Amino acid sequence: MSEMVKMNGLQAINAAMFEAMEADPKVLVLGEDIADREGGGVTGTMRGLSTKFGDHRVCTTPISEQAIIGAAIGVAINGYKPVAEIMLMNFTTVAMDMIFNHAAKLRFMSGGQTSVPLTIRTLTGAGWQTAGQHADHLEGWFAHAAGIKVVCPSNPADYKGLLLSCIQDPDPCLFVETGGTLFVPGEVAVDQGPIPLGKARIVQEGTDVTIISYSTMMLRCQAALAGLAEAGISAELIDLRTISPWDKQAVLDSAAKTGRVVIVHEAVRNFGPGAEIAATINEELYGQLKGPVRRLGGPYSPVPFSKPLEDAFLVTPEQIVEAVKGLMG
Amino acid sequence: MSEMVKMNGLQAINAAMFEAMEADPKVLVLGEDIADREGGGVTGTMRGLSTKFGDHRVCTTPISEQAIIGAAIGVAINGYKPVAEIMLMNFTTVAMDMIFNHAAKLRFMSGGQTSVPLTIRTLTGAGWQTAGQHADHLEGWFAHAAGIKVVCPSNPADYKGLLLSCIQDPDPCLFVETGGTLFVPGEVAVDQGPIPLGKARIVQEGTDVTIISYSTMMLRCQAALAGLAEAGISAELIDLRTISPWDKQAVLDSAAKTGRVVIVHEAVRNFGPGAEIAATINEELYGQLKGPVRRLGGPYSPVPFSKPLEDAFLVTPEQIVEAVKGLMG
Amino acid sequence: MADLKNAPVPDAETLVDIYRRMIRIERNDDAIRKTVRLGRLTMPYYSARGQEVIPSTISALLNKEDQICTIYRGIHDMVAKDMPLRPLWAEIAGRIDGTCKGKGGPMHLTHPESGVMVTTGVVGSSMPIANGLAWAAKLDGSKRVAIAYFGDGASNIGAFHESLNLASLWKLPVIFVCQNNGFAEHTRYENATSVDFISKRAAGYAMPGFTVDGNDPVAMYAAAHTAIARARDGEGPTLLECKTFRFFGHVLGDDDFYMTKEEKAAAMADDPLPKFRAKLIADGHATEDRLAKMQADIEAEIADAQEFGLNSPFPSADELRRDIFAEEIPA
Amino acid sequence: MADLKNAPVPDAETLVDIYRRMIRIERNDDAIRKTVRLGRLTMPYYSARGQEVIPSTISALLNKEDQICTIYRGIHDMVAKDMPLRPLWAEIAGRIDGTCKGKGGPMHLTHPESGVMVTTGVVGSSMPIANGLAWAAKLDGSKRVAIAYFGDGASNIGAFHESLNLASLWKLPVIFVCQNNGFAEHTRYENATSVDFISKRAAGYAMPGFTVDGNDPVAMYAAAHTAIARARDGEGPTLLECKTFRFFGHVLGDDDFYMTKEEKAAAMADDPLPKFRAKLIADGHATEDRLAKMQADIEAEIADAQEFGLNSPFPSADELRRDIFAEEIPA
Ligand SMILES: Cc1ncc(C[n+]2csc(CCOP(=O)(O)OP(=O)(O)O)c2C)c(N)n1
Ligand SMILES: Cc1ncc(C[n+]2csc(CCOP(=O)(O)OP(=O)(O)O)c2C)c(N)n1
Ligand SMILES: [Mg+2]
Ligand SMILES: [Mg+2]
Repeated sequence: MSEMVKMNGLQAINAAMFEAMEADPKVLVLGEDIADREGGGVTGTMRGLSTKFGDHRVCTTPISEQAIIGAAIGVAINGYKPVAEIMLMNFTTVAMDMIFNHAAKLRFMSGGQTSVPLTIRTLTGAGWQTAGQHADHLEGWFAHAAGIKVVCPSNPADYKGLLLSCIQDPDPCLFVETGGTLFVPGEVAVDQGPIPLGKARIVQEGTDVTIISYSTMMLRCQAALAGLAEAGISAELIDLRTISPWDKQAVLDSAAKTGRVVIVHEAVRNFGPGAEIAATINEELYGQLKGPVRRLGGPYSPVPFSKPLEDAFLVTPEQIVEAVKGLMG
Repeated sequence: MSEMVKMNGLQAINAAMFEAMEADPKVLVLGEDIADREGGGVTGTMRGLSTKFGDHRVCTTPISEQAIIGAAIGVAINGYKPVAEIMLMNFTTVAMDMIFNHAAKLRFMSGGQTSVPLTIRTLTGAGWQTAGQHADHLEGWFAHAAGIKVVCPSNPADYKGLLLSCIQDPDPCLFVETGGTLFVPGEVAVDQGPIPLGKARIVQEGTDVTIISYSTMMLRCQAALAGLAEAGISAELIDLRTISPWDKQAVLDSAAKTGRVVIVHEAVRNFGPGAEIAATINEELYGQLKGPVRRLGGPYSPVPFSKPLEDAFLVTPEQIVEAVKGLMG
Repeated sequence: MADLKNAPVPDAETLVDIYRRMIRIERNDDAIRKTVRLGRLTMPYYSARGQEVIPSTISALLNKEDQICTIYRGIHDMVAKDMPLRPLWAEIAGRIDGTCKGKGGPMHLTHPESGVMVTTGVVGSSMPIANGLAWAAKLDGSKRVAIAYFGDGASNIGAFHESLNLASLWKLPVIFVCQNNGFAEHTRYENATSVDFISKRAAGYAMPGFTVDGNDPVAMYAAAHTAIARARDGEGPTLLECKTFRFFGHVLGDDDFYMTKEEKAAAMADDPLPKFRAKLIADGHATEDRLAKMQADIEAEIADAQEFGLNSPFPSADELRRDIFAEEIPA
Repeated sequence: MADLKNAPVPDAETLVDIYRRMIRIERNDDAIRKTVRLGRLTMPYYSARGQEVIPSTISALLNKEDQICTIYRGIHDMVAKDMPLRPLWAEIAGRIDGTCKGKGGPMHLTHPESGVMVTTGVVGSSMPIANGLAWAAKLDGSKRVAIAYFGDGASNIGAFHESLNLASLWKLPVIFVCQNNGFAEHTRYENATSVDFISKRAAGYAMPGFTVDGNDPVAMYAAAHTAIARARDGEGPTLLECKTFRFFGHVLGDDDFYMTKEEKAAAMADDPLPKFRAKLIADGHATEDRLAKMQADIEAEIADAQEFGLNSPFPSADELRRDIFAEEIPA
């Protein structure tokens, strides 16, 4: 095993960017406030890049999300590998035409003549009292859109490895960073390389129940593990890591083994990503389950400002334990 | 029973608009090409309104979807009831910030002080060889967004009744018109009034299987009924009509009765609206079903141009019959 | 097109009224910053300290029923518009007595009674909605006007363009007020904006556009008066670019590394508030006593509001099912 | 800033080359319209008949490696850019030998070899992407330029604004070519656009902007030459508003009720094609024979392309799993 270093998600992203830009002169960065003059991005993840690689490769933009993604698409078609930042996931809405109608579709609509090796980094997540327009989890929308991959890391090693893969990927990837996971330190191999997209990670093996999650909710699932162990429940915890395409095989194998499934995400539960996973498990493993697939997600509500409401908006480890216990019957 | 007249969806929408504007001077219309000078909308559904109610109530706009929805929101907050047209559903992407971050959330974010009684009419659907940017079914996105209702009529009576309800509704509604249903004539009561939102319609009662659909796919489900009857299968067909909030009770009652469910929509199957319905049925009726809930939807692909590909993109009545037969075992 | 040459000059009482609004903004901002720093308010805070003149002068020209649509950096706009401070404080503290029951918070403060119709956290999004407010004013046959407040950075986003075009075309009674503080988060004006004066963009919509010193109440009065009069007279919208500076960076805690010490110091030295106060007294428009009394009253109002807000109860979790739609979402 | 006073005048061979492109566009458009009317092509068709001069003149000034981003009404732009007609016809017929294997169709024709990089069906969306094409040219250290084609209606959407600002700021080698045909679908220019000349908007981005007669090859040449030279010299973008007219309405089958008979007749009478042909001959730049031969060759090319396209096989359903991503989606 290679040497490990401790870093948080911010540092892992920064490390991935340095490596990717060093390895491939075609890798570019653009977004609001991302040059060093502006601090290397609001969370500092791009810090040092413009100084090292120059203002022509690391470009601070106006607040013009359509122009950002448009420029990234055009440059990508010409063989560059832009990493574009949309500061927060809610602001993908102003660039949605560029992302959905263009980036995701140009390969198909051109019959494979053009491709858009674009990585869109964006940040989201409740818990910071930023209220209704700064914290939504919209990965389900993008997963419903053919032609764009959706990647949701939960820990520093994945932040690094998955970002490297997104950048190398020949197709558009949405890379979702979350306030709940970015600041949490973890062990990362010094030589951490790309982690394949579309592959889930079994965080803990178990035999009684499969818990499926990603992003910040992974941490809450992990926090629930002790309570489950205490109750004598052997839980298998899966970090999806990629939402689209998601790792059906890993999920079905685990669900077939345990017979019980709880899916947990921060996105609103209604018509959320968990529905696809639940529907697929039910369809593929009909008759083999020991109970209904349970989904925990955000209530049908915008993200509230008030702290107690925001707390109530988020699924808690206790609720996860409860849901699992409910299944054990 | 009241007198019936034959009309198609276009005429039904037009009739609803005339009635709504006559009944309530607060009802306004805005969108591209919608005044009579421009032909009353690309499909002519707004024809006659500007002549009758004046250019101050029926306003043709520039091609500025953000400005259209923004103006509609602002006027709605002040007590008007705008009916805004986004010509095609794919163009909702350029207005997505206004729709999702604002129209849908202002009531909540203002603690109920303001409301946005806005109806957004839009058109979509494959089958016209308009290719990748003019035919997507994105109702699943909006159903995942708290604060906006999503209405998907499939026949002239519903076009009229549901549009009347959307206009009267105190909250934003997305009213989805489809090329596959708009031109099909049907019987509409001369005094057809509002049809409640959130209520499904049982189109045909049956005991062996529940087929759930909406919009254009309803017609294909209806086309499948003969084949099913021939095969001796008693199918219950449900038209959801409203996707969000959807009629859980009607669906669960029917599914509990038949024990078998097939969900059919034109939207891409992956992470599509059918997933929520399937997941919910599985969760609520665990152990009571006679087979897995099946979902038929668009493949994970942009809408293709070429006719044979476009045909292959759409679920056929034959595939519906097949899916049901598969469930009958 | 309109010009500012013959614009009226504010009289003494108007000037004092502008000052009153400014000091109410500043005292309130100071109290919020202190409370945030003490950890008794847990919100992200975008102080507008330094930008007081703009909304204070505009609000002195507005009626209660005139409406504004503002942004995350907008509490000064609301206070200027005479929004009561008790529900404001309860809101930023996330309490049930807040204007929005604690659901919206500082970035979405709303108070229709004061004409504060929408507060948005999305850059540029105040403008399309303000058009709708103005459209309603026109349909109502009223003389009401709508104000869209936004920043210099927001002038580069698509919504700006669509909104100005539509407003001009429909001759809407709306004033687009760009509070140009020279920075968008950490990005300097010239690194994001291709034109030297945002007001030049107005010509692209056949709309009058003015660049004014947003820290000078007399210059602001001339421009705002002209724009508001135009709007009330049915002549349509105006773009006002008001040059100013923000003293506390983008968000509280931001360390200002992206500007030089000198420019910051120069801006702070040019603080419009003490300057205007001194001028009011020097010109004989108000006595030291009157202004001191005014300030004391305002401080008492703020102390009361703070007390009220921080002691109001939190909303219950049921509120997550309310105000999504008119009808409550079933549990 | 640039002006057109000293712009060069096209020589005889250039004029003939512009004409060749125009007649190739027109003959091809005619063939498409006939084939659609016969029901042998089933696509929605947005004819650009009448707008030939604009891309023909521009393309006469472009190199093969220069890139364009165009729109649903863009087949004239592609034909002008020397896109081969066989794969074009196969594409609009939805066949596997089409440039896009039949997947994109007329609104998304793409042919990188000819520099046709993106064709979009969303109004305004050519501009942001063209910026990226130009950015790549700059990063490559090449002298390549990018053209963004769009309509007058598109100048009112947000993407226009964001794109022009960014292009000016980054001094991108892009030319924004607005083909102002006076209508957006059925909406007249003045009912959607607040300013009399779209080119006036350029000033809002410190960018040169010109309004030219888009039906006059000499005027077009002066403007296009100036803009392209500026771009190649690293001086940044230009906005060209080219006034023209579309003879077959918005989409084939549209009945033109939204314009007066007189204006339509006047525009048709002013058809740039026969006018330019007559002038070439009158000025002694080309003989009647040469132009007739040219036209015959083009007609033969079109007949061959049509034959090829309509006889190419349809793609198989497997194509729905290809080109979503680089790797095929498993069945
Ligand atoms: C569409 C969008 N993009 C990005 C952001 C993040 N953001 C918040 S404030 C801000 C800077 C805005 O600057 P300006 O318009 O000048 O207003 P100021 O903050 O200076 O008052 C940015 C980029 C946002 N809120 N919305
Ligand atoms: C964002 C968006 N809104 C609406 C439409 C529908 N639409 C297609 S073409 C068109 C008119 C465009 O007019 P203009 O830009 O002048 O180009 P022209 O068709 O005249 O060449 C409209 C409204 C669209 N394609 N995209
Ligand atoms: Mg600013
Ligand atoms: Mg046009």
